[in-house]
Amino acid sequence: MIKLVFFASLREELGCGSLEIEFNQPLRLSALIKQLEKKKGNHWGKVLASESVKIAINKEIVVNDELLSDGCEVAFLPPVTGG
Amino acid sequence: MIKLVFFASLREELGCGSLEIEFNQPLRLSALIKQLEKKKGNHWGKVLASESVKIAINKEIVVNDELLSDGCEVAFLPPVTGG
Amino acid sequence: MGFKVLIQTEAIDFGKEHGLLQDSGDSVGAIATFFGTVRDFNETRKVESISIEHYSGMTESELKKILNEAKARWKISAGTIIHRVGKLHVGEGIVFVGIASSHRKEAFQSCDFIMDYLKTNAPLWKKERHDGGEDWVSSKESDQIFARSWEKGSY
Amino acid sequence: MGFKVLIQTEAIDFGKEHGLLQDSGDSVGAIATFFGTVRDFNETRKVESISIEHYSGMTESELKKILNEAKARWKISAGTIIHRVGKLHVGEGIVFVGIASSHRKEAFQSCDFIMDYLKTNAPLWKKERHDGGEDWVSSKESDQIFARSWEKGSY
Repeated sequence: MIKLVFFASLREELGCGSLEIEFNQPLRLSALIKQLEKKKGNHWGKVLASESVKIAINKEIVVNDELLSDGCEVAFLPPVTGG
Repeated sequence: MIKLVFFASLREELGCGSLEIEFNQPLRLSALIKQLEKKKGNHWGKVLASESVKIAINKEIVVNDELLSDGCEVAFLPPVTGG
Repeated sequence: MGFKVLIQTEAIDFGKEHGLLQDSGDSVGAIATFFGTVRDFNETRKVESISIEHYSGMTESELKKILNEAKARWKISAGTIIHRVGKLHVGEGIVFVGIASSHRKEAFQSCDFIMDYLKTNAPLWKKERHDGGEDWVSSKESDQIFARSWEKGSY
Repeated sequence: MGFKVLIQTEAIDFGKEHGLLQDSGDSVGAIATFFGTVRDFNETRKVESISIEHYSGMTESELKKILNEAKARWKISAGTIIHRVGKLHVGEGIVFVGIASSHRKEAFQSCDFIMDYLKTNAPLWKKERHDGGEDWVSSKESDQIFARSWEKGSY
């Protein structure tokens, strides 16, 4: 199982705060996003692939096309605005 | 009358916090210091003419050899160390 | 005492937090603080209230990383970062950063640095309620520029 | 509210002063403060207590000038400078500077600026009591350098 979480404006744009997908075999982030696009529609692909969106795996920002493992949490973060 | 005030280390070095001198005629700062030196000794002249000493007339720092008027207050300030 | 990071819904007790920093050791001679509050305007819009969302767990770990980076760059004795989440009204405190050090420049710079990194790295999002409805706050390019100004060698 | 300068012998009520700055208007979004306290060492010497002397009247007018200069340079909503005089023990507050502004950089910079100018321009003198007796504190060359860093065009 891989847990996906979406925050703030992303959550509202996608109408989804979190979802779980079954883990069949190791896959890269880019493959995950393609899979979501196929399942949920073009809108998802466009939103999640936006340059301004950062991705965290297990609460650590990643910049490369990481390989995802079973049980990980993948978070999609719009530009932060705290402080 | 001209009021002279001495602060902090200067007060201790001179053994004097304040003193008043009679005002006879307009005089410049440099003349005042010479007058003090004559009256109180070389030590005063040396201490007051030190480059690190700042002078305020009526609580405003002056940098030139100002002309002193009757009733003014002349303050001799060692380097400040507040804050 | 030392270094702490808190995410909370309750108001920030400024006097208490400042007192803790002041009591953090006899070598403390300088305490610099920053307190961010909810303004009544943003860009050109009148703001009524804000609500703040965050990524629980990651926020805390990012703030700890920022505090550790400040410790690595400056000689500081104690440091506190507190960020509120949830609904806040105009005038209320959003964030508190306080640094205790022996010398003032270390305290000022590390506090300023922490705010710049917090603004660009901590997973927190503000939504504003105004008379026209609600909107997510946009991130500011200037904050990115401020954060980059702390790259090694540039200050 | 606005801008105030105080010289006092009593302890500085940090929470109260911060509260006043926070209440200084709905456009306030940033409050930066500096609090200087008595350290237990200076240079290499153990300090027991300090006493602070000042030039009554001139100190207040110099601090007002510094606050006015800060207002002229940055957009700030309110500002407070409080300096204690008399005898102070290790850990006690000496000076408080607090600035409220709409934006954080203005608040940080003006607070930093005020401390640098206060250190070099306000007629205040510290005497330290240590195990070997009492000595007037020497002024620091670094403070002169910090103050000069604010000359127009250099920041």
